[in-house]
Amino acid sequence: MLNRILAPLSAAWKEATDSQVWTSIFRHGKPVSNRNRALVMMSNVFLHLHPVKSRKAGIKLRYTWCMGGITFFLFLVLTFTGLLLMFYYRPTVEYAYADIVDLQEHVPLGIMRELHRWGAHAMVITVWLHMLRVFMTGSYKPPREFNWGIGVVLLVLTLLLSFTGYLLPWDQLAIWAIAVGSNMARATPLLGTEGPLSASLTLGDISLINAGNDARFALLGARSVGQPTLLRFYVLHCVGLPLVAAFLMAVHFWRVRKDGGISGPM
Amino acid sequence: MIDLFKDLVNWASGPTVLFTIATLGLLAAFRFTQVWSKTSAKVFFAVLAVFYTASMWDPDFFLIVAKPDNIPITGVIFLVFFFTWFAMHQGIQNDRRSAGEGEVLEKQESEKVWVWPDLVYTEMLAMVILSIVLLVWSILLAAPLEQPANPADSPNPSKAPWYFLGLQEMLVYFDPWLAGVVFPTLIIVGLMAIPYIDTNPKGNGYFTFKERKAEIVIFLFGFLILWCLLVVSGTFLRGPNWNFFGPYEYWDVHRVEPLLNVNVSDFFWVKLLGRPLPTGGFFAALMREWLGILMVGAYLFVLPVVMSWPRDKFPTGFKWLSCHHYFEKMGATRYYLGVSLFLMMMSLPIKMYLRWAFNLKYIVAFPEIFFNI
Amino acid sequence: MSKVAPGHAHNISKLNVIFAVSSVFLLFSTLWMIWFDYSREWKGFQRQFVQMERDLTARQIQEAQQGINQADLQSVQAELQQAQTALAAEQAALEALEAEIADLDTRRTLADIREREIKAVYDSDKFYYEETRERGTPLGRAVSDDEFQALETSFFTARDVRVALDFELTQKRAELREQRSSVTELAGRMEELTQAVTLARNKLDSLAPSFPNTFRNLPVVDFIDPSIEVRQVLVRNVTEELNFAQVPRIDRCQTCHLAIDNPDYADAPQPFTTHPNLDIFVSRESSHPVDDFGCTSCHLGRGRKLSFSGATHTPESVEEEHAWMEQYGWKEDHYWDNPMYQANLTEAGCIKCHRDQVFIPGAEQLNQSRMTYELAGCWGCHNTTGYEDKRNRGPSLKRIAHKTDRDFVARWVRDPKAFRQSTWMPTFWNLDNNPDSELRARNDTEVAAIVEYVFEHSTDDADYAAPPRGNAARGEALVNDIGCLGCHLTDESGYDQASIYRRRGPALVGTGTKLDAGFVYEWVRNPRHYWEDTYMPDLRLTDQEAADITAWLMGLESNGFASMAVPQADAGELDELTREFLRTSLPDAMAAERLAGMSEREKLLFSGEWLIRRHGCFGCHEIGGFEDAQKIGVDLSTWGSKMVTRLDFGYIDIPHTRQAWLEQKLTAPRSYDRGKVKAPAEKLRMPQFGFSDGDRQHVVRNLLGQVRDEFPQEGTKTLSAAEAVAEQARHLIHNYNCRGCHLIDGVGGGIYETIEDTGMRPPNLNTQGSRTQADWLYHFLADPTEVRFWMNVRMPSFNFTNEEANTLISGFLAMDGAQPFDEEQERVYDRAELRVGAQLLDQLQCERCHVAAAAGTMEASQLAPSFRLSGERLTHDWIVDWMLDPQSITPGTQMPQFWPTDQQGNRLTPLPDVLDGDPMAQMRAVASYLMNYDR
Amino acid sequence: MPDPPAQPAAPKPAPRRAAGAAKKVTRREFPFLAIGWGMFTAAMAAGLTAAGRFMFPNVLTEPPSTFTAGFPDDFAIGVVDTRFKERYQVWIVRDEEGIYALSTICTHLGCTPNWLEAESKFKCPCHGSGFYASGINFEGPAPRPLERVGVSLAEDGQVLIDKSRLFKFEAGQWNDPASFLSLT
Repeated sequence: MLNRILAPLSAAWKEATDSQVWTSIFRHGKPVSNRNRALVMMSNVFLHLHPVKSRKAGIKLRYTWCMGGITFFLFLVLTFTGLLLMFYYRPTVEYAYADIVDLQEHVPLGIMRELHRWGAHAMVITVWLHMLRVFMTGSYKPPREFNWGIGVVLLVLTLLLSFTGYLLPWDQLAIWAIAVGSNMARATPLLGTEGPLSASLTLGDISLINAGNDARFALLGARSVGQPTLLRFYVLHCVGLPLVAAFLMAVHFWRVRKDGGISGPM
Repeated sequence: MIDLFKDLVNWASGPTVLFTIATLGLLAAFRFTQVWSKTSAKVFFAVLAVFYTASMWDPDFFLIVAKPDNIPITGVIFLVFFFTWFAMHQGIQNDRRSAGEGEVLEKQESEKVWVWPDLVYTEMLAMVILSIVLLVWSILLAAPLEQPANPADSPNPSKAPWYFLGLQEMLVYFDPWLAGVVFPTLIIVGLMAIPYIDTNPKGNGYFTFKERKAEIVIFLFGFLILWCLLVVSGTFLRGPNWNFFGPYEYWDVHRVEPLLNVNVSDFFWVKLLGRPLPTGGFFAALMREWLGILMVGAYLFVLPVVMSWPRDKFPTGFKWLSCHHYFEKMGATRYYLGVSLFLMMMSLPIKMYLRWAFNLKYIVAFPEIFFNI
Repeated sequence: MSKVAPGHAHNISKLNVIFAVSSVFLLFSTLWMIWFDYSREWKGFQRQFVQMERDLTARQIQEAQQGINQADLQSVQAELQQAQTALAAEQAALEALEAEIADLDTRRTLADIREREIKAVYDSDKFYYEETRERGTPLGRAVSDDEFQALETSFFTARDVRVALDFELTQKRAELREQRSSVTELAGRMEELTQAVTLARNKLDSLAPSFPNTFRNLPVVDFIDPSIEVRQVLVRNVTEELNFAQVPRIDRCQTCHLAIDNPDYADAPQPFTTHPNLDIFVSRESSHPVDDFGCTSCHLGRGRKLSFSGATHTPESVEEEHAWMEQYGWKEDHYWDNPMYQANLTEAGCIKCHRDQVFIPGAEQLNQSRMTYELAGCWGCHNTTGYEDKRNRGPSLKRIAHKTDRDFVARWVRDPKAFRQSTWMPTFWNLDNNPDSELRARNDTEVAAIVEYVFEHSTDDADYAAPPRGNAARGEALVNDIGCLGCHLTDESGYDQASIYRRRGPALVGTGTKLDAGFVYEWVRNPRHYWEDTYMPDLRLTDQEAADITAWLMGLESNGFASMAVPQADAGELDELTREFLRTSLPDAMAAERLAGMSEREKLLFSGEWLIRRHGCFGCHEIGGFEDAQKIGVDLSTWGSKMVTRLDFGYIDIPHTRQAWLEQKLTAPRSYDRGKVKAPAEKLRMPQFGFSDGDRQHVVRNLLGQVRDEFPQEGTKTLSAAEAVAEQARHLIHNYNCRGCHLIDGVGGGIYETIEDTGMRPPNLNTQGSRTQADWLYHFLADPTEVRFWMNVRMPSFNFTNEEANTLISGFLAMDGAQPFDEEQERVYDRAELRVGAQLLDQLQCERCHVAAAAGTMEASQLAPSFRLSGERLTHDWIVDWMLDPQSITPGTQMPQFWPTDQQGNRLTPLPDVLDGDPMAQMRAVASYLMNYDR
Repeated sequence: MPDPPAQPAAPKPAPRRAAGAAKKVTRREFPFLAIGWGMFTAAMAAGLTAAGRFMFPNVLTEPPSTFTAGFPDDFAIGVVDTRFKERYQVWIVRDEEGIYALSTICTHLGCTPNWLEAESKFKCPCHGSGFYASGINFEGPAPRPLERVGVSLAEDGQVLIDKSRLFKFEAGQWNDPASFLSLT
């Protein structure tokens, strides 16, 4: 009786998958044969991130813990939820806090904010664990030194992304976390007003490094955390850093493949 | 009985005690590798879980740990412990295998297999599970939102985001320019430099411990103790006025700690010679800080050279200081770079112990030009 | 040429050339971009200003150098020398003292460190001690009682040691300071003498063209600490209206107007000229500090723009416009609705905050503008805020039949200016859209209809009796002397140059041809009998005087006007008119039928009523049957904010700005109908006022100021209690035209231009509130008595109501901040003081001028009111103030200052022996004596 | 036919320079290439500098940094005036010699200390730094005394505070006349 139902369905499916539309999209048949398995990997722009065949140990979870994959997945989730939040959040001193409250209270699926925030914390953790795995399996050794360097830069970018995002709700937690963080920039040697040796940089009676142009000013865009800072962090968080991170991730994935795929004993 | 246990835990989580126990514990674990077995892991996690859930009944503990932004740190504790154990466990098993006559696990399974569907499938499952975790976490726990920002009213304590609390904890011991700018840059540069300093070809692509003991010990000490432990203690154990509070203590704003930190120059001039600090121009300042400058200079510039001497040059008690074989293996530039980075890293625990032992504030103090170490 | 290597598509060497050339242009355009962003118009002005500052400071140094009197400097230097040598003598003692201080200092620092250490532990243990005592549970550390006690004592002893050392140290230091005090004090004085020079010299150095000063303003590096930078004011409470969004105002005008608040640049060329009267505007202590008001709140324009034409400056004249075009590349900014007021119209900006003030002290131009707008009667047809509850502008027509005859009214209404050039009455006919060349007959018919209606609805009680015979010559003399010229002109040449207050009443020209003799006689004796709420006062004329004046007035004929043709109604036009008005409510057939049934007179009355409703005559005149008619004009309360796109420029070629449209409208109101085909009902109805240039500018200034902006409460002027009382009094002063004769708040005195002899002019009412006693003033206003007997001008009786009089008196008191009514009665005088007063009076020979009756050859300006009146008229304090400084109260008075002040400001006395030479006591004695003169 | 699956190239320690002799740069082409690349890098450098300059705003819409705080005799000797702390973040203190004004920004990490009248000291809630009324730090992690702000006499005799000028004790700037108003 079952196949009386299934038969027309599978016929319809066969009909559909032979149509010109389908075949123009998918260059491969059902990936049951080895040839199709190879084709499916190579013809799909996303899947061709992975090689067609790879060392068995390298695929096992117990080796890679899938930390890199999870971090990348979280990055995609954050980009998606972040984009949605941008439809409701206005980065101005008057509206920022109110918009966050609105997201909590009445914006449909306002939970996007929670997803974004916890996703961000999760991504920071998984990035550290990814570093731990790469170090413990010695995968930074040649020929993968450069890729390890790219990885460290990506780690810093993740922390910066999280740091700039932290200010956007514009509540006490946010402004004082950033105030403490940015006050450290004031102490940069040579470039911060309260850094060592910066007082010696003078020209005539003009002190070259002052509160109006030092490293902290470049970070905040003003002398104290205020509207310019909120805007500057908003632009960095939503556009500046994600683009750079995405760009470096592309390089990172590319170098994983070019330096010999997942590391394994020689 | 419970109070006794609580007092014990409060005492044990003091910055000095916690740091020492953790460091010694880690070094012991490296020494007696059987600690990394499955059973001991199970026991350790059971104890940790019981301690954690039991402590939830203490209102003060719950108040701090259950703060929405502190949940990820509980996650950090469990995840970091688990994955460190997991890596070390596999490493030691591989060591046992290669010690015998077999090969490391990764060598045995080095044949090529189809990626589709295996890897892609596991990745999709990972994504699904992660989505579940995220969704449940978001449903159960609302994102924090305190009062609107008020630049005039600073909360007590005001903390940086949790992943920077390691740096903020360092601020207690070092001046902002060191703790906030120089050390973070060194961490980043140091991390990137690891592949170029570590010339040991072995251990590439498989878990091991025996073949890369020095690198793992240094890295894990830096990562677990100097980063994760400081993050955890900065989040849970640092309260108002950045005073230390045990996990079961109420964050009382009025608590006063005797802060009588003294500089090396104070020690030498005031305590030793009973004379006030020399004041006046540049040379007076140099005269004031001569001892501190000497100590720092020796530590940073003289010590690396001394460490490169062969073992026989050292008196019996200090044999461990010699890193001559590294000097040979790595070549001069790599050696000096590596050792000075290592010394910079070790300056943090050293400064911590100096602070706890002698209430030392600055070794070298030139407040006029904001240059204090 | 194109040698393409095999296996290549292009000739690489050619590409290299292209690459080289394009890279050069790339670099050039990038640098050009940086330069383009850097070179801004306002930077030129700032560099110019730095140069001017240098010259000014150099000049100030010169002046400061001359300013130092060398003698003082020498003496101080000498003293300093001596003090230094004296000090050098006990050098040894000083050194010992200094050594002792150094030792004390060390011991003190050590004690301080010791105290700090114990205090830290003490504070901490105090916390734990409290915890253990209160909560019993030892948190961290248990601290027992005696342990804490011991700690406390050790802490307090350590503190004692440090405090003792502290005390001793401050003693010693004070002693040292004492030793050196003479030297430091002299050095301070010398420094003070030369301070002006040193300050100016430092300023000059900071402006000197050194490398750091040029480096800091170079492109790219001018973020470090530039001296050439944008200067702006962030104004919170005077917001900017961005169409339903109130935005805090940011004005960057000071970026070019750098010396706007610096008095040294009063005569510098624009844009560096100082702002006029800094006591009212811009400076920190003025009532409009720039930090709280900015610039565009009064001047309008675009505060945020930094270019000359971007800020929408408005040229005052065509020549200035051309000058600006060529100098600054000025062009009218089409995309900004509120361009800056013209410089001379800026006071229009005051209205939006001072909305409910009829007289704004300090805004002379605006006060005149608001008065011109009122006298012209614009508010009769156009509703305007601030002009709501006004009495009708024109005389009432309800009893016109007795005042004048039909022919005169017809000719007058047809062309008022022909009869009296300075009249405010506008012309309705022979304008752009109803020129006599085409519509003479229709215009005459309309006039005839209106006159018919008005006379029909005028009351018809008995005519006036003929007046007694009067002597015209004496009449003319009377008019010129007793004060009629305060409100009326007699010769109309250059009438708009005369004081605005003298154009309040109609010019006394051609009254013979206009008025009925009997009416004039009755009107001059008691104007209210004809029109009860007229402001024309009663000059208490005797019958003979009234007759003389009537005779003179009736003698004034204007024959040219009398000989003009009287407009007659034309039957055909009248039918046309009546049918037109009938058709507004009836279909053609019925209208024609109704028309046929109407008599000639009915047609005149019917169309007359419609014409009055169309032309809006009831806006200014009270006409029977139109008591509750609505004003025909559009509301002008917010005309200043009207969108330029809403103005119909028609076929007139003028710049599309609000001001230009208004000036054209006032010059030729109906010119916007030119070239348009309109039915009579649709034609523009605004009459031709024939404004002179000055009057037109006044109306423009007032209308441009009527804007819609609302500011938050703290941005607008809120009257204090005293100011509110003064404001009510000012309303009365304005309505009754007191400024026609008197000077109030330093403004007015219209009649002064007709009286050369200053002594004969009505008094200046400055400090009137504190000058006279309230009771005396009340009775004087009700029934004026003679104070200055030698004057011809008479104080008229205005028949103030009780409430009006009190408002006036409390208003004058509020203006001077004086206390009302009370303190005169209970002042007690002792006889000795009065005797001294009398003696002083004789010695100073006061009564040579203060005489009771005219004495021989004295000039009018030398005469002064007799002392008999001062007892119940003046107040004691005012007499003292008057004697202190007469010129400050009445500038130009002949009253000498008996007690002058010397350069340092202390008071001298001509009679040192009296009351042991104390000038104030002497003045008080004189004042007391005067207060009891007649007792 | 898609080319065969890419074999992971055996990882060679250092990639050798590509085979085949590179075309030697002829004497004729060198100037163009030199100019080309020279100008191009200069243009890129100028562009980046301009972008860097972009990040430093010329105008900051901050409230005015100077304000008048009443007449000298409104301040009693020996009293720390906290009326201006909320709005201007400044304490004004008068002692025997004259008036000086302290910025309320804690020198440790920028928090805002409070004036404790009872203990006559400034106490920072963030990390417990303590300062005397003179601004000198005596307890807690604060490395330096509180900074003084510019104080002078305005033309109208009022005390004029200029917050844009800061004076540090440890740099000896407290004897700069602009850092205090002497009223001896």
